[in-house]
Amino acid sequence: MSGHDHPDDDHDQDHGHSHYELPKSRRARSEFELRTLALEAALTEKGIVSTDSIDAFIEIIEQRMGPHLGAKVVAKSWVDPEYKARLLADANAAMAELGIAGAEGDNMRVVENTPLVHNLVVCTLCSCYPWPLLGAPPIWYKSFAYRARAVAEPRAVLREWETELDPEVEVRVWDSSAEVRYLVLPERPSGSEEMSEDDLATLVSRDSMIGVAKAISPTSRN
Amino acid sequence: MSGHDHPDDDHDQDHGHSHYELPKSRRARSEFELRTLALEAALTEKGIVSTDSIDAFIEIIEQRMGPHLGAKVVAKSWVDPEYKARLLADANAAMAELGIAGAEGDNMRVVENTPLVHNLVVCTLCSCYPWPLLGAPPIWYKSFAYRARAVAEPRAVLREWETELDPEVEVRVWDSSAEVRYLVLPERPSGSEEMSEDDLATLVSRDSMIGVAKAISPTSRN
Amino acid sequence: MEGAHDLGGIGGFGSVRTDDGELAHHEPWELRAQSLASAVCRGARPWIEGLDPPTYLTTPYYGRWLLAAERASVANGIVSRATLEAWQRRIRVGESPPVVRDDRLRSRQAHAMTTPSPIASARQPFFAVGDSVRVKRIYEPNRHHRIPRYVRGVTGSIEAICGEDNIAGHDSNAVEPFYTVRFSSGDVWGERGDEAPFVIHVDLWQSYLESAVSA
Amino acid sequence: MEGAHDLGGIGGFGSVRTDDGELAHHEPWELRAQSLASAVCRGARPWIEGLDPPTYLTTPYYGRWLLAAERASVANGIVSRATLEAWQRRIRVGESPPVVRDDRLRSRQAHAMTTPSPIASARQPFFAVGDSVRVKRIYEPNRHHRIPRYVRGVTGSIEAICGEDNIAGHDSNAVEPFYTVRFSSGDVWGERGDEAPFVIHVDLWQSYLESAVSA
Repeated sequence: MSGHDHPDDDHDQDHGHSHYELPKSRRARSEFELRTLALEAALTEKGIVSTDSIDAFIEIIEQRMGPHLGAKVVAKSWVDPEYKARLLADANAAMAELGIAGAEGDNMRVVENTPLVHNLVVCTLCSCYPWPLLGAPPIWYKSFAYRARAVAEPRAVLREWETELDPEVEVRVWDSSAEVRYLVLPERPSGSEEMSEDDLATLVSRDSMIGVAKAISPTSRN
Repeated sequence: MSGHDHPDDDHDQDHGHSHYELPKSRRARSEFELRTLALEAALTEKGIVSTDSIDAFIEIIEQRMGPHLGAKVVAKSWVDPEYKARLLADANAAMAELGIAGAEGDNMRVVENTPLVHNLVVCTLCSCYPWPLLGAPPIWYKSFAYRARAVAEPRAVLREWETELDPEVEVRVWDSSAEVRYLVLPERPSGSEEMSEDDLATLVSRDSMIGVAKAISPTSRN
Repeated sequence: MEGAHDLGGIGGFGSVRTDDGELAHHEPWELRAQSLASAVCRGARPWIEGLDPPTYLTTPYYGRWLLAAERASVANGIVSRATLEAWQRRIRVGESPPVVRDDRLRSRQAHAMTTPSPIASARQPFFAVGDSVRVKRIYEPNRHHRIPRYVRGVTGSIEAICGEDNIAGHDSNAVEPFYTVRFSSGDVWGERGDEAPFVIHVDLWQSYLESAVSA
Repeated sequence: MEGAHDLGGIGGFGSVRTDDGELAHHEPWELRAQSLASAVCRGARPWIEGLDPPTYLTTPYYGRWLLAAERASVANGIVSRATLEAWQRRIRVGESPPVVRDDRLRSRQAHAMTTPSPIASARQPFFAVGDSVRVKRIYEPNRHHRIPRYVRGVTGSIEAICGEDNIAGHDSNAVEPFYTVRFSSGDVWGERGDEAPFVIHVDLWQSYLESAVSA
């Protein structure tokens, strides 16, 4: 994102060019896009938002937040048992140790997978999701199908990811219906014993922190 | 309906004219209409239906069945206490006395309004309705709003018909979820004491036999 | 099915009464579509309930009958999708369905519409009038049944033994008693400030119910 | 609201996984719409849940954010419907929104996005961990709340005391403890042949719950 570092008037209109570049040659603006731009224009005029306040929202959720931060937390907890204990006891304090904080992650809880427990996170009523650790949710997480089925047939949903669980494993679904956001701490995969914390982080997929998948096996990757 | 009384071959095609006359000058065929006609054509070709079997369905539900028959049953029960007792005990037998029978009315139950009880009929899962006594259901009976609200806020629904009930009246809602169909026997209105059975039938509105309204008051009509 | 058809207690649909108060339908194709559905399947309910929720909620009433009739016709092998589409193209360019008179079909239709076929009395009902019963909780996203969500887990009492018939949702030859069950609105919707308590009756097959201790 | 947003256990939506597995969104307007919603109301949930069911189920995810943002903007008196429509006409003929830089707004947005604002600990929670609680049944077609239908009337146990916060659905200044409640799948969905028993946790405000005797 550009234009954030040079000084401006407080609310500086510049009609000469559009910050919001449309790939006009590729496609027409959809009805939703038209209406979004119209609302942006009206709210900008009123001084409620500015082009760069919207850009900041998008930059933060897309660039700063994201599964690389969730993976960092998970990898650290795999190599540091005391950090893991702090993460499970007070997720926000443990995130703060790594400088991770933000909207939709103010009240985090991390739930741990074990050989006998598998956790799965959903929001049936909307699509609540731990932005600071995972960024914006994937399209399937926001789908009606996931919201409908995750609380009713979790093992069938997991099978779509080829995630098969032993019969004795207890599936625990977390429906983020109020103000807490959930992250799954996946099991450290076998074969990863010699890996560094940074390398371990590459095994921690976004899907494994939602709970539809396990962490990536280093042997399957080779 | 024409063409039913002269002898035909068993399945006699006649492409020369269309029995299904479209008011072409008034409007275009809608997408649903086009697809209905296409399915009718395909099923007619296969000998599953015929133009006149469909016409018979429509003629019977629109012409033979209808609220005039429900009103006849209600009016008779108002003037004949023994008939009313039979109607409430075995509705189908009492209907048969008047020659009334048919699909979607095979298993009728009549429920009686009294000064302390008001009944309301709905089908939340589809739009089940006592065809032989009331014909095809009105559009509002099939609406999502009625199906959603009748079982949850019946008095609020009744107020849309300006049907106000005293607080001590018990509202009884009947959700026709299986194979029984319900008809409300409305209260005989005051001021109707001198009226003949035929005249009484004119007070029995369709809506009063569903339960959203009371029978028409003869004094309000004068 | 756990579909959008299960509407009891859903909000957001606005008022019930409309300007076309007395009308049963608007256009001549509507009852034709319903008639076609009745000709191609023993019961249209599963076919209509099986529509996906967005389709269900954006398709008008007789449009849902049409979709059910189309699907049942193809699924039951009565017409092929190709035949149907070929006829759609022909109708689209102005053709009309063939006009066919068939005394046998017409008589059969008239007979089905006007001849009572009452259900049998329940021979061995498990529950008696007055028994306290609780509606089972279920999850059946793909199988037809007739248990509205708003009474699941709710305790009521047997108000009447209706008879016995094919149970909705199971093998269609399995016959089972069904009952009218009486519920108190407070047990269904909780305490309310906006509506005085009332009574709701729902007709439910025997295997949807379990014995409950009287409250 | 008792709307289409309450999706737990609804069938007919097909499979979850799609080809665009990794994507968060498709088009650049989508996160802009979400950002606008966050600027015009304290919480977008009631505005999204208040969409009528057919609209909810036929509008894509970020389209619902846009509709919520439009409605909240107008309802909260931030922009008039006329202003909005005038801008829609201008955008429709090719104009773009004014490009405005505003350090104060940008900083405030960045601060809101990156600064933790944790909820308070529950000072006097009525329930303790392990308590048996039953979710109340309700009918609130017009008021925001967060009680999924699939747990209404179901008994579970307090798994955690989350803290206290404004309760969804009541005066927004009313603060109340909320809890993680643990349910057994059998108590929610009944006996199942297709899925082994599992555990469901739902976070619920205190006034949505009542004490239950342990089963």
